[in-house]
Amino acid sequence: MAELDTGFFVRWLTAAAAAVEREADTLTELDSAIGDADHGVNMRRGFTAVTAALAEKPPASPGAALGLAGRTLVSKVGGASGPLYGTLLRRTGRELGDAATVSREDLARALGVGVEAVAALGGAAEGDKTMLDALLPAVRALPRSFAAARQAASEGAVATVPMRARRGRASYLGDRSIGHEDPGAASSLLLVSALEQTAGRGDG
Amino acid sequence: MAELDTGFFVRWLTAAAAAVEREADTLTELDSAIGDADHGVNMRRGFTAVTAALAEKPPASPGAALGLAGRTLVSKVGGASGPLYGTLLRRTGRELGDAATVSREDLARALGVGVEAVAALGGAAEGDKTMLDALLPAVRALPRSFAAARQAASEGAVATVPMRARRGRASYLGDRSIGHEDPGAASSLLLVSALEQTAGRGDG
Amino acid sequence: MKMLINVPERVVTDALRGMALAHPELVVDVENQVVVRRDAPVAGKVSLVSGGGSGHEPMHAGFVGRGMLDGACPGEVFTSPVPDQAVRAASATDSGAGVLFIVKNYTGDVLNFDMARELAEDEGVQAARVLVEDDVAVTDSLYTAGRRGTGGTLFVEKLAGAAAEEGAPLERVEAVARQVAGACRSYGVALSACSTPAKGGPTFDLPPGELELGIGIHGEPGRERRPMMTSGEIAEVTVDALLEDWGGSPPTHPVLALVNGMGGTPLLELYGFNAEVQRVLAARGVAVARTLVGNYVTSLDMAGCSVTLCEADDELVRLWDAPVNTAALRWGC
Amino acid sequence: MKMLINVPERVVTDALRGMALAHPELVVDVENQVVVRRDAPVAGKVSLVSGGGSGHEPMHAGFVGRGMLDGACPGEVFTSPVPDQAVRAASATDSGAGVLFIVKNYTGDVLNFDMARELAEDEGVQAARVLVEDDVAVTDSLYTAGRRGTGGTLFVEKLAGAAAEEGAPLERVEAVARQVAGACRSYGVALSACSTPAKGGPTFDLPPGELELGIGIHGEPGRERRPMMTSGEIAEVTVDALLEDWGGSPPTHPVLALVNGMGGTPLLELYGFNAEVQRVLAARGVAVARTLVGNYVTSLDMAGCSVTLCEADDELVRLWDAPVNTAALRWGC
Ligand SMILES: Nc1ncnc2c1ncn2[C@@H]1O[C@H](COP(=O)(O)OP(=O)(O)O)[C@@H](O)[C@H]1O
Ligand SMILES: Nc1ncnc2c1ncn2[C@@H]1O[C@H](COP(=O)(O)OP(=O)(O)O)[C@@H](O)[C@H]1O
Ligand SMILES: [Mg+2]
Ligand SMILES: [Mg+2]
Ligand SMILES: [Mg+2]
Ligand SMILES: [Mg+2]
Repeated sequence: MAELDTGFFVRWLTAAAAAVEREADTLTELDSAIGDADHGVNMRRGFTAVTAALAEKPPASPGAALGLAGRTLVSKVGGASGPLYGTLLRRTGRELGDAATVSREDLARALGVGVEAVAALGGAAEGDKTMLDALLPAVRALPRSFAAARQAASEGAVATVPMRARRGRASYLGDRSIGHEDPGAASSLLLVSALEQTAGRGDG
Repeated sequence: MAELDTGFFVRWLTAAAAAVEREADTLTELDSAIGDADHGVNMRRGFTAVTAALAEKPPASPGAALGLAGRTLVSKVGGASGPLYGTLLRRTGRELGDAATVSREDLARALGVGVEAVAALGGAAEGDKTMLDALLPAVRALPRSFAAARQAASEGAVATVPMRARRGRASYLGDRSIGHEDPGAASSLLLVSALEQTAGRGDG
Repeated sequence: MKMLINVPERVVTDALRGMALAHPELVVDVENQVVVRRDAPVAGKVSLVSGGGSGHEPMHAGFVGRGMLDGACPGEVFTSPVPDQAVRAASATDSGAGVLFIVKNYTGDVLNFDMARELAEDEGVQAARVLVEDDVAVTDSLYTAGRRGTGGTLFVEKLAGAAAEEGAPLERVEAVARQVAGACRSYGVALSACSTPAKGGPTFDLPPGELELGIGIHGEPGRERRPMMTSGEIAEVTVDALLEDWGGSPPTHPVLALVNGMGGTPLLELYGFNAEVQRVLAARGVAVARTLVGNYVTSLDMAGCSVTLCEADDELVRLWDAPVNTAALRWGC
Repeated sequence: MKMLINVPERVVTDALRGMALAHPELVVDVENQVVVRRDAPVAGKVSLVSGGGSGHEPMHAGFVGRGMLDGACPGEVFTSPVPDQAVRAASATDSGAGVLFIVKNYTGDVLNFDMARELAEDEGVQAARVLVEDDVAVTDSLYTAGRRGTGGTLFVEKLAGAAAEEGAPLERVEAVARQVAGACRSYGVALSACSTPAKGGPTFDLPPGELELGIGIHGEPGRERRPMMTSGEIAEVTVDALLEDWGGSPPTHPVLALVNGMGGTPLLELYGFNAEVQRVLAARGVAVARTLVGNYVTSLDMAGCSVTLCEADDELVRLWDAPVNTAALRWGC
């Protein structure tokens, strides 16, 4: 299997930014049902800044690319998703160290650490109707294939629909949070889909 | 022709109050198109108080009945219509003096003075799209018959529709006041109709 | 239209009860709808009394207190008060130095306050009157009821109030009020109609993509409708309407600026609008001495804004800075 | 939904520009979205810094000034600020006596301020944090993000601000803030949803004949919908929700009461609602020491209200009465 180089990570983050840009209104719409109607705007602001940062200071390694993206999200997004996605990417990047290329398995392991950091920071667990419900299954499936990860994220996002939210803003709604897809799970699916898409273009 | 006694005037004012109560929403609706949506509420507040005042201190003469009604309107209505209708009734009542009964001709003469006082107070003339456009024709026709007065008031009120307002709130709209009936002309018609109705019941 | 009320008929008296409970420094006569300073009458001081229809809160009752009004008489919603109310407010606050009625130029206000003035003088109160007619949207004074009194009222009440607080006699307070009334110009824009409790819904229809220029403060529609504009464009139209009325050339003295919300527009937007207003004023060469941003002269829940400019010499700026201590405007004390 | 804005992305920076122009007594860093007192850092004084998503104006930037906050960091609309903003506000106002971050309990606010606190301490700033979680509508703290911070924030900022202004050291200011946070309870009701600039329309659907009980201040829907009620009925539901949380028996000390508008409800209605709230409080045996009525902790143009009660011993009442001089709250100076 091909190793993933810095270019791959830059292309992944760029594809993620494009997906967020395209789906921003949908994310905001989802957040409007059970949150405060800003998730799409937040993600767009963050990923626009990520693209700019990557162009301005091209990173030297996969870990550096994720670190830069994570720091940028922390300093541009705010809200719950800023620190959470920021932590996800920073922590994953730190795990990758400064290796010039990494394998899919390396990435799966590092992402596992990143996702655990998100869980620790936000105090949420699987089933709480958050981004974790898409991220955790995706990370578990990633060792199999990029497609499996995307598939798992997709199922995870759909599975949030019948859940009752226990963390984040949606939790204030109690039972009324049931019946809506979690916006963070939806944006996580975008990131994982972008990963599959980038890999499918010949790097995975 | 029968002379009009105090009872007639009390019945007239009571019938007017009932008509205002019935049509309050319509008057407010008219005022909403070219004013500030309160004419029905104002008139209802005023005439409810008039009915109460007449019951509490039964007047001793036609002039006293109108005087009491006029003072009540001034102290309860506010807005433009309060002082204007209040002046109309007070001034008319003063003209009638303390005669125990008056003829239709006496009433027409006295109302003429009352309506002139309204014109002087508000600085409006016929054609300015105000209550005067119903009141002035009605007073001119009253010497002929109560029915003629009502007819004239009705035509006068309808005639305000194509007018451009030059006094009162509607004047701020300029040409956009065209095409709407003046609320004050509509309420004046109610008063004149109540007069005809009261007379028809056997006193006119 | 849902409202936080009990019944429409009691909206004003309910509000006065609630105001009394929040402001022990005011004496509120709920039944007669009169609000006066607790320390009134203030010995030797000219009293300022204003009033008008309710629905413009905090104006006028929120401007009662040291350095501004001595008394206010709120009428029913958008209905000028009856003469009795104004007479009571005058009698309760007159120290013998006389009373100045500050009247917004609406047919109803003028008629009722004129009656009040006569009645007050019958009671031995020396009473003067100043008319506020600052709304430049009413261009055709001959064929209308004349210019409406809107945001300029705040400046007349504040500046004349400061003069009165300093002990100026009635003629001087009246002169200041008249000077200020002459120095003020206002222009308002609505993004939505307001809903009155009596009507229970919007007082006019404003389609989604349009705004209404040159509105008054009584929920009455304005003179012109335009497709929706940006905050910057609205600032341009507004400032230019004001300056045109100054005769094309900017005022000689710096201005006091009021960037006022009509009630339903968030403060976040009003501050942003202020940035645009100040940008346009600067571009047109108008110096700004002081700026006040907020909901002061409102039209219930109407979304929109108005701008009032008051050309102010050093003395007027000094009077603006003078202490004021009311429910809605408070500084220096 | 029409708004008085240029483009949604610039709403907050436009507002900050406009605020700077209206308030020369504040230093506004528009680019970095930080507002601080002009005289900051005040020698020897503990600094109070707060912030949160924009859309709640005048909170927090309107509470910056003598006797209240030293700095504020407004995030995007309904989005908590990023750590950098809070760090900047802390650094700019720290006199060496330390900084207290006042944080409303929302996941985003907590996470970003926690990061900020770490970063500030790295820079050598002694930083403490107090959490405001006063919203009794959130009953099930175990299975939620915990109680939201709403109207109680005003009391924490005012009372801790007064203590800091008097020269209390960080531990004491923090203790006051914690006491106040524990003594506050809030409950909110929406008659309409608010519209965010980004969404351009209402954040939830509320049918004509219904209201939403137990709302937050971020345009998020509440926990329960009911047919529309009168002002008096809403006051009963609200006060009873608050008192139930006190354990059924009324607070021992008198309360400070905030009768707060969500932004789109006219002041006229808020005062009327206050009358009802005070009636219910009296009927339930709750003594009220002070009352504040107005739009202070808002949710853009949302129509509705919230009530916050803060149980206050003599010392807290004294701190409430202490001078405060900010854009939105001003007395005694
Ligand atoms: N404690 C948490 N742990 C994990 N994810 C969370 C947590 N709280 C919120 N989220 C995620 O964040 C998303 C909301 O992000 P966003 O709307 O940008 O922030 P905010 O809620 O501050 O407005 C939610 O849909 C959820 O997936
Ligand atoms: N100057 C005037 N002269 C005569 N009638 C007037 C004048 N101004 C207003 N009106 C009448 O008053 C009516 C409005 O009354 P109302 O709505 O109760 O008072 P307001 O205009 O103060 O709200 C108008 O429809 C008009 O007929
Ligand atoms: Mg959100
Ligand atoms: Mg009217
Ligand atoms: Mg009226
Ligand atoms: Mg948010």
